Amino acid sequence: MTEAHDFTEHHADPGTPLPELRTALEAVLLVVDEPVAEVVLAQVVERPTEEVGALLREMAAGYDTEGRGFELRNVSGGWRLYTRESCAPYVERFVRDGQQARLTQAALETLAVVAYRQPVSRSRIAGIRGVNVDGVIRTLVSRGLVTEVATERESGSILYGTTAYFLERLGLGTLDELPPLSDYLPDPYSLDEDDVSISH
Amino acid sequence: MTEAHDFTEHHADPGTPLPELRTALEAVLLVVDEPVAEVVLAQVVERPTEEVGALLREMAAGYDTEGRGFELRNVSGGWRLYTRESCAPYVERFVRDGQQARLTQAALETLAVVAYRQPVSRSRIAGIRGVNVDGVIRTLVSRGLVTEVATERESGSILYGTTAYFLERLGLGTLDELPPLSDYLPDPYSLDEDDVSISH
Amino acid sequence: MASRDPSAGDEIRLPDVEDHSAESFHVHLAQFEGPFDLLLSLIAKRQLDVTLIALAQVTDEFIAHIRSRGEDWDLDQASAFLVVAATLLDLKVARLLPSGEVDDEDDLALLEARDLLFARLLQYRAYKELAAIMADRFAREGRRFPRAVPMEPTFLALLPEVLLGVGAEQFAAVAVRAMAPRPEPVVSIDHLHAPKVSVREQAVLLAARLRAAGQGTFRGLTADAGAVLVVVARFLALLELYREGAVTFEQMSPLGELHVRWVPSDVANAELERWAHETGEIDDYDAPAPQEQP
Repeated sequence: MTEAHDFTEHHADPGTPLPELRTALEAVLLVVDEPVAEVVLAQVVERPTEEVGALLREMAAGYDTEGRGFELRNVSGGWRLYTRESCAPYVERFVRDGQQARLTQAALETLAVVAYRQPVSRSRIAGIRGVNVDGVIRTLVSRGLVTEVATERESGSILYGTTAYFLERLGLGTLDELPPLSDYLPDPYSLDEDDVSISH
Repeated sequence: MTEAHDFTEHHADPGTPLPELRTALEAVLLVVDEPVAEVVLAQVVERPTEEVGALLREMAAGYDTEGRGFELRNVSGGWRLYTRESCAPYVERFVRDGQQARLTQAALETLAVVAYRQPVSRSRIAGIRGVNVDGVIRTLVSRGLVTEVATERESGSILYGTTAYFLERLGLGTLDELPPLSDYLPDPYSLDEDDVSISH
Repeated sequence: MASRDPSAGDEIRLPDVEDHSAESFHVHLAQFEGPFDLLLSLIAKRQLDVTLIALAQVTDEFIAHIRSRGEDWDLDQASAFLVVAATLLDLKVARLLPSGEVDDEDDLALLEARDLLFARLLQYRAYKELAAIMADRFAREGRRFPRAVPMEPTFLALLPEVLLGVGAEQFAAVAVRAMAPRPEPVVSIDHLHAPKVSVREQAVLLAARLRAAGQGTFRGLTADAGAVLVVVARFLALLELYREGAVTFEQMSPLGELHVRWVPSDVANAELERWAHETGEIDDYDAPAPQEQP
């Protein structure tokens, strides 16, 4: 890859050859967010489980001998990429110093929706916010502000709610102490989108 | 050029040798969840920004030639790992809600005007587009592609510009990587664009 | 891209390129046949003279095109066409104005207006092309997925304490804002609230006046019009009357006074009689009715 992106370059047409099995597996492993069973990976790349399993073990060994910054580990029946143990000092420093202490506006707004609508599914939040919220929910969960509280009976969707840590950060004892929304709704007769959207 | 960062030798416990710079960077890149600026990475590994930048470009090129399942890309002012484009058919089976809703033609054209004319007011965009753009601007703002960046001193009009998310969605490092507007205007008219837009 | 064939005079040879999806709007003219977009780019590149194009025909074809799509017509396409057609019309008007010698400041202003219109057309065209590049870019980038996975448990504890940055009261205000119904994008119709003006009604009215007076000037016939739209309707009405053979025009100098003379004609009278009896008929020239977004 060159530094400057070639803007006029055309995107891959359907005729683009499919990647090698190893390349495809590596791509899928980059986006999985929990250990994935061999059989699932085999289904995704449409190859026999044994072949995929053998290749995964080979890839894991390769990463070790090449001295990659990541390791491919088979944990509790599934495969996932982890940072290499020897790199921990750098990763720790990045996590401690490089991560924002303050929530982004998008994260704060999503947190507000969860707080007032809990228990609530991701798709419902996405509907209210008008954007995909997967990444933001992940951040809120990893920051300990939001947690999975239940599973919707019919759809099987995970429902989210706020944590005790959230209440602590907001300086509240219980959820009942959240200020009622009605106090903050604009007068229905003066309801104007500008009133709603201008917070500052 | 800024001063080189103070390069302190490793201070980890003597038992574990520190990894190579490349390995360390690879590990940190595995945990970032938004594009990370070169300078931040340089601070984490305690090396000069130039050295880190050069190595990142080298690593990105290496991933391409090795046919890795991931790409290292410099977008929106920072570096982040992405799945390789050719692997999309496999990755898409794994990513929920991966597809973003498509923008309408009107939204795309308005976005193009904002991108090239920013900071720009709604009335100026409307002048160029020949139609009222209020609804379209609202859509672009709610999608996080466009944001209010300033207020015009004299008129009090809100001025709009594109966001970091816009750059990331387009896979651009900076706005300078947009193709020059002058390439799309015949010569005599590219000289003074400002004259052109005062149509009313 | 089309290039001009020197042997073809004003005919434009159209190489069969670009994506001609069935959806796109094609025009069929004496000088040009092909997609409207291509027509536009030829005019923008000065490879085709806008004064040679019968814009009325282009408009008729566009209306037919929209009608053929039934309920399924494309608002984006229709509004884009209106913008471009209006600019082309302005441009054509400016191009048809005399340009021999620049005598006074008015002429100079007209020439500048012409250049501005032309520049505006080019600019519109440029952003359209850039939008297409962006769409392509969005599509391609959509095939790359960023690494975005939860932090490894070993590092979770290292994350800095979260700063919400707001108190409970402000948090409620954030919630209200986050959950406020987002306004659906609608096409503004504020500029379309002009009253409907029927060209045929105006024709009947003008015919009555001209029949009584024998002749008149355009200035005089529109003196009581009130709105620009009525002036336009009366101008179109006069063209209709001219087509029916009911009037003749005389203009001594370019941009000079336009004299209209009544020509008694049984055929025209019969037609006018018919128009007078049509009530509430919507004519193609009427102001567009407010259009809700589908």
